[in-house]
Amino acid sequence: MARIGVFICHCGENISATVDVAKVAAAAAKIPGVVHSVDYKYMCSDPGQQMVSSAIKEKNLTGVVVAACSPRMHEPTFRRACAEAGLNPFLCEMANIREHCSWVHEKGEATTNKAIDIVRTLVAKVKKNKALLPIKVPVTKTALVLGGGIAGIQASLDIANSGHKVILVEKEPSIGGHMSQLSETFPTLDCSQCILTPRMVEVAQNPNITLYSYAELESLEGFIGNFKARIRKKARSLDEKLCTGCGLCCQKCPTKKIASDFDAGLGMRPAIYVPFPQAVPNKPVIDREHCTYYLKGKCRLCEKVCPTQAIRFDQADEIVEVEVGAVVMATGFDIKHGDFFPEYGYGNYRDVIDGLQFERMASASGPTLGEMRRPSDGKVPEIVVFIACAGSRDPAKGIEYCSKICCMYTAKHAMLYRHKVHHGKPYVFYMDIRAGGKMYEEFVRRAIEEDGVQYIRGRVSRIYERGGKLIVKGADTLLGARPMEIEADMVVLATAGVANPGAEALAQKVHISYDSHHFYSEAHPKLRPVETNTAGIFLAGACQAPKDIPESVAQASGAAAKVAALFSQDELIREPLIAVVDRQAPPLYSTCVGCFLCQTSCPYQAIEKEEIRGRDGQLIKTVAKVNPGLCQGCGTCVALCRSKSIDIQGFSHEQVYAEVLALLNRGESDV
Amino acid sequence: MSDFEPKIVAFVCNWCTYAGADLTGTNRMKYSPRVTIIRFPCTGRIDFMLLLKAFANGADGIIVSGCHPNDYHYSSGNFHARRRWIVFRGLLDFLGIDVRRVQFSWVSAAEGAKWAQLVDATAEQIRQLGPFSGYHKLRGAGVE
Amino acid sequence: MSRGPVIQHDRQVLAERILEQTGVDVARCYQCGKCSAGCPLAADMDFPPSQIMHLLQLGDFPEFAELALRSHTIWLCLTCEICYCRCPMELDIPKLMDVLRYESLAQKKINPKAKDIISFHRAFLDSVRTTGRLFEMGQVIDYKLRSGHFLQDLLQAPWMFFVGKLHLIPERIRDRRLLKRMFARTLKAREGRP
Amino acid sequence: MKTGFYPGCSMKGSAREYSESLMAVAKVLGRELPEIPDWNCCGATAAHNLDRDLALALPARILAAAEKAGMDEVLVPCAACYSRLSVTRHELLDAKGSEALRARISGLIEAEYRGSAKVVNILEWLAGIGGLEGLIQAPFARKVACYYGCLLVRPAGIVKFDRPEEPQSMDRLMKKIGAEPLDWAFKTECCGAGFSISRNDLVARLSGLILDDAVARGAEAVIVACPMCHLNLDMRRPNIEKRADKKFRIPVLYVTQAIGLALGIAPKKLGLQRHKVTVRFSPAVDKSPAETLPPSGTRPGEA
Ligand SMILES: Cc1cc2nc3c(=O)[nH]c(=O)nc-3n(C[C@H](O)[C@H](O)[C@H](O)COP(=O)(O)OP(=O)(O)OC[C@H]3O[C@@H](n4cnc5c(N)ncnc54)[C@H](O)[C@@H]3O)c2cc1C
Ligand SMILES: Cc1cc2nc3c(=O)[nH]c(=O)nc-3n(C[C@H](O)[C@H](O)[C@H](O)COP(=O)(O)OP(=O)(O)OC[C@H]3O[C@@H](n4cnc5c(N)ncnc54)[C@H](O)[C@@H]3O)c2cc1C
Ligand code: SF4
Ligand code: SF4
Ligand code: SF4
Ligand code: SF4
Ligand code: SF4
Ligand code: SF4
Ligand code: SF4
Ligand code: SF4
Repeated sequence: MARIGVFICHCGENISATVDVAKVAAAAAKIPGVVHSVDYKYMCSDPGQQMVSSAIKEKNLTGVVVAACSPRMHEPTFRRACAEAGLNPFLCEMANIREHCSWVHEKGEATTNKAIDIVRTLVAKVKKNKALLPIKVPVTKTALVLGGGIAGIQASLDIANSGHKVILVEKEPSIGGHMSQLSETFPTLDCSQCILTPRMVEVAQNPNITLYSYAELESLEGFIGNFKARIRKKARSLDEKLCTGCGLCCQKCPTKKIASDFDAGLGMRPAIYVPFPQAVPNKPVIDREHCTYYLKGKCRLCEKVCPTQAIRFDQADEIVEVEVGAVVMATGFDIKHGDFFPEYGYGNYRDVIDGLQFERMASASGPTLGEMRRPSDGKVPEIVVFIACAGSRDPAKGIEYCSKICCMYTAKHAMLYRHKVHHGKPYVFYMDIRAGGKMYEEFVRRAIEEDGVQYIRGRVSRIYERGGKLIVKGADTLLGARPMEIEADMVVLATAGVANPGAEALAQKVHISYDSHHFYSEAHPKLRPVETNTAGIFLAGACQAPKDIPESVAQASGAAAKVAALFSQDELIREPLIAVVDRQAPPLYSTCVGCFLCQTSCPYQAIEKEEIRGRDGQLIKTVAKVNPGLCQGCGTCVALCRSKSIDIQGFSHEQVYAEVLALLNRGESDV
Repeated sequence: MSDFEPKIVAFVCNWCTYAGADLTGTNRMKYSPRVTIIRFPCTGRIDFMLLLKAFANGADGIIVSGCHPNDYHYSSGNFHARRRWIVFRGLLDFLGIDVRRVQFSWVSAAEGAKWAQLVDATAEQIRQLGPFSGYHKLRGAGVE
Repeated sequence: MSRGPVIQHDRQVLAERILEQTGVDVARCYQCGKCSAGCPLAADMDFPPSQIMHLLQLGDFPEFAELALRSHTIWLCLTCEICYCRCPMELDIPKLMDVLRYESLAQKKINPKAKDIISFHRAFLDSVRTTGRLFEMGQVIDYKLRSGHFLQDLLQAPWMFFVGKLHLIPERIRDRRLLKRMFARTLKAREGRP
Repeated sequence: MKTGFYPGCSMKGSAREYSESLMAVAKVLGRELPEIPDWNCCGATAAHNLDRDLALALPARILAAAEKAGMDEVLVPCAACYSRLSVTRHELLDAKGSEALRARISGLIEAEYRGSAKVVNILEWLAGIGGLEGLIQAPFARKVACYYGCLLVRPAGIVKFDRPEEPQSMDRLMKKIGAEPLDWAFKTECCGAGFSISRNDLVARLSGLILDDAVARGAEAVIVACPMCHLNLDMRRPNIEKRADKKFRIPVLYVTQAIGLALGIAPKKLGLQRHKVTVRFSPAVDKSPAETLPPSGTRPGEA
């Protein structure tokens, strides 16, 4: 038999000014099951809370309703008070008679009656409440960082330096990401490699970080604090422990003419290669698609020259299984290459290059050793046209969003070009200059004012080649949209920043949401920018949207802080307001019919299949089961289940139906 | 009919509309006392049998309100609610309940004023529609 | 008008009519200028296509829409479709130009420089109206009478005749009455001319 | 599958040789091309410049006539007519609000337009004919600049044929007959279209740019698939040369004329003598100008 205590608060005069609290207390006392009903000036004060706990003890209460302010305000306070008095905190409910009643209605009978309705509703609910235990989940204090660009590097270092283990997975042979390809970086023009390589080395040396390069995530299962990841270590075709990174094999490999991805196709590399000299780890891989041995069965020159006999032609991919408590997605972005733009020649003209190619050309360690040499004939380009928004802000041929970084790197490119070719003429076609950032606008102005970069406001209509020149047809909308032509030696397209080709598949693998462009979605665009909607998985860098280095690093540190906060607990405690599928005694076991409608509706993939087997091990039925680590208690599944087999603790069918009935059947006897 | 005072039940989600209604209170905006709120984790939790149950027990009108579609606490539950609402409208019609008796809306945690307007507009609407008298039929139809 | 264009709200602006008739929403144009950069005749136009778009965007200033209707541009536009093909917003400018031409004709706001072009179009359609097909010889003569350019091209004609390209007698289709009715219900009804 | 033929006005007049060469080629290929009965002018630029309903009604009447004659597709060799017919078909069948429009236009043409007949252009039609290579008598071994003009490939959403920049279909066709199609920049730039008479100053400039590039790249001929393009590039040659202040000797051939030569058809049957710019090609295998016709402008032809 229920023994409910009702405590009505005056909130100074906040409630009592419009609600007749004494009348409410009297009415509450008459509700069947209510054994104690009082009103008091400030329920949340110490003496108020004291009243609640002593009543629990003295009257053996089985449930408590505090009629006061919003539960969003003081529910934790009163639940704590109940717990201290030995009553399960989930047997305490609040009736909101302040925000939803006394503050919003005039003084009068109707308002008092509404307050009584609210109290009656919550009393009906609390009678159906069940004692719930908070859910405790253990936390594995190792983080998995996917992607070793600057964002992944920063996140790994921050987590490792806060004393936790990190497993960093990078799909390329070396970490470094796009930043390692850059020449100098805006807005300070410091050399990218110079600031990046120390960080890369730190990663290699930090005892808390395990680096799996040339590796990819195979699968991820589990939930916050308790993920299981399988990582595929692709075969490097050599024994990393034996290899000293001497580079002899790379020098001697006869297959030398493979377009280097790292050099954005402008340079060549051998079949056994290290992407760039400062690579971490500085160990080569054999590119099996191009190596003569794998193609024709002959060569093995690298094996012969290797002083440590490290080459392993028959090495197979290896799967490593790890347990981690949190995941940081830092897989970065990609840019569109020139071949998507019909009017700019579908990528046919060798001297129409993209931004990354320009970076490699400008880089002192690049294929031209930092000299401006156009790809077709190696001539120094005298006139260079830069085209901003190439494929960005272009729903017809590219993407509708602004890629954010290209205005800045275009200004940088034009500037670097002028620094290297003093008599050269750089022109930039632009639509708007987006330079919102510390020292960014000043940087662009410097390009214009000090380095003489000519900005022309308009979008280029077409590029074609004639007599070794590129004819760029544009218009200046600030001069009456008059068409104009520039005979350029080289054109640099600031092509759109887009998601990695594999981004969607990876998101599905780890169950995080992504937008229509396959960038990963943050949990809230303003207030939870480094979290995903899946608890325990965080975001860093350009995998969320195109970003520059400062932003990528800031977000990476933010994600690392979130991971460190998670790892500061041994166990996670969560409110048990989650879904459960009913379980009954045999022979029924559960009313669940196994339709799994709930599974398809759950936004968090929290519903699993469970096989119920008899003692002989024979399958009796397959029913739904909620993973308490994943369920967020949204209740979508509950509304969909036709057999009413799944219910949500704290908002159960029984509870909400009791509420509705109590609310509407004023004065009628209890249900 | 002028002194008819409707009974309206509001099913609202905890994260947006409940908080929005709190804000209405904090700002001391006044609205009709004919509406009483029942709190849910999300509008996706609301199954429509519950709404029918409310009608069968004498509710004259119902408000269902949750987060704005893009601003949602649980990534897709309110879309589910929205989709089910379309089916439910048909069902209401079939049962002879005027669909105007159910208000489906979005009120965010910041929209205190919108909540007050929504309540008043609904109360006025229901007042004009008059008391819901079809619940005996509903009970006959097995909803009870 | 010393104050410059004045805002006039609460009137149905040209841009809205264009949206209704063609589905082209001028508000989507973000003035990139790519259309003007590729238009073969932009240099000859008083307002290159991107500027026509902008004139229509500022629909609250009726003077600007008026400039578009009175422009030479709308008659110079060749319907070459280059602008539409390359517009990042996929705005069908040539289709929009059609509507501007119809409005310009209907409101009698034809740019004086476009007289020849329109004379040519009229001569062409007159030929079609009477014979059902284009009678090139007849049309050229008709055009010359309308435009007053008697000498231009005259040297060309005997050569065409000799190589078999010009006929002296028009080809006529059978159902010419239908053609007449079609013209009567469309162009003629609108222009109010015989 | 019954393919009808819509010649359009110019193929009966100023572009006679286009139709002559098409018929000669069709004969060798064994295709029949019955004309649409009692066809009318499509209205060309003039109609859509002056009246929308008329601009739709004229082509709709043509298409309705083809439907009535049981034609499943209509070959429209003139690119300008092709564009008008394609646009009309799109507006009346696929565009927003097409149903009401279709009813209105059907009323104007006093016949129901259903949209059963497809519209195909010359390149599509030729590409659909297999075995052309096997019929080649004398490969047309010339460097050619394939000029598509505006209306064969644009607007891409309506014609849905080839790609709008740097199209390839004519190039492929030319390769089949032994020619060497060049990469050049003016494949789809506008020649001045319908301004041949009213603004021939503009035509002279735009067409001049096209010829200039073709010549600079070493083309021996410009190949076209549109009477308007031909008119502007060939017949307007004096104006072009005057404006550019230089001579362009490069001939302009219809795609069907080039194919005809490769199929061994006599130049006269292909109407080569009707060009303003003398064509010195012959079906001979060697490249020397074997059968030299006197400059066409000076010789009376058969009217
Ligand atoms: C041309 C150009 C010039 C630029 N110039 C500047 C500049 O001057 N200043 C500036 O601040 N910013 C500049 N940027 C922006 C800068 O490159 C980015 O901000 C930065 O690289 C983002 O870092 P990231 O780690 O998020 O992504 P990335 O650098 O893209 O790194 C992602 C890493 O993840 C790896 N990876 C991808 N998928 C997987 C997977 N499935 N599993 C494991 N690993 C994976 C990749 O191999 C890569 O190593 C420029 C960008 C471009 C394109
Ligand atoms: C007109 C306008 C519109 C905007 N609209 C948007 C928008 O729509 N979306 C958006 O994302 N952003 C918007 N912003 C930007 C947004 O306001 C800022 O990004 C955000 O407020 C920054 O938060 P903050 O905490 O860093 O700084 P602040 O909001 O400035 O907070 C700083 C706090 O520190 C306190 N403080 C200052 N000095 C001291 C001191 N010495 N000791 C103790 N306390 C101190 C201040 O009192 C203040 O409470 C807008 C900004 C403006 C001006
Ligand atoms: S030669 Fe051997 S040790 Fe040296 S880099 Fe190559 S594999 Fe490593
Ligand atoms: S076996 Fe392959 S990687 Fe080794 S040297 Fe030969 S080609 Fe190079
Ligand atoms: S950052 Fe600049 S160049 Fe890049 S898409 Fe945005 S506006 Fe265009
Ligand atoms: S200062 Fe503000 S308004 Fe001006 S460009 Fe920058 S962000 Fe835009
Ligand atoms: S819980 Fe309900 S919805 Fe889920 S599988 Fe079982 S019966 Fe189906
Ligand atoms: S309550 Fe929500 S999160 Fe939990 S199992 Fe149901 S649908 Fe999934
Ligand atoms: S190309 Fe399109 S978006 Fe750009 S100015 Fe022209 S109409 Fe506007
Ligand atoms: S369609 Fe008209 S406006 Fe557009 S590019 Fe051609 S001529 Fe210019």
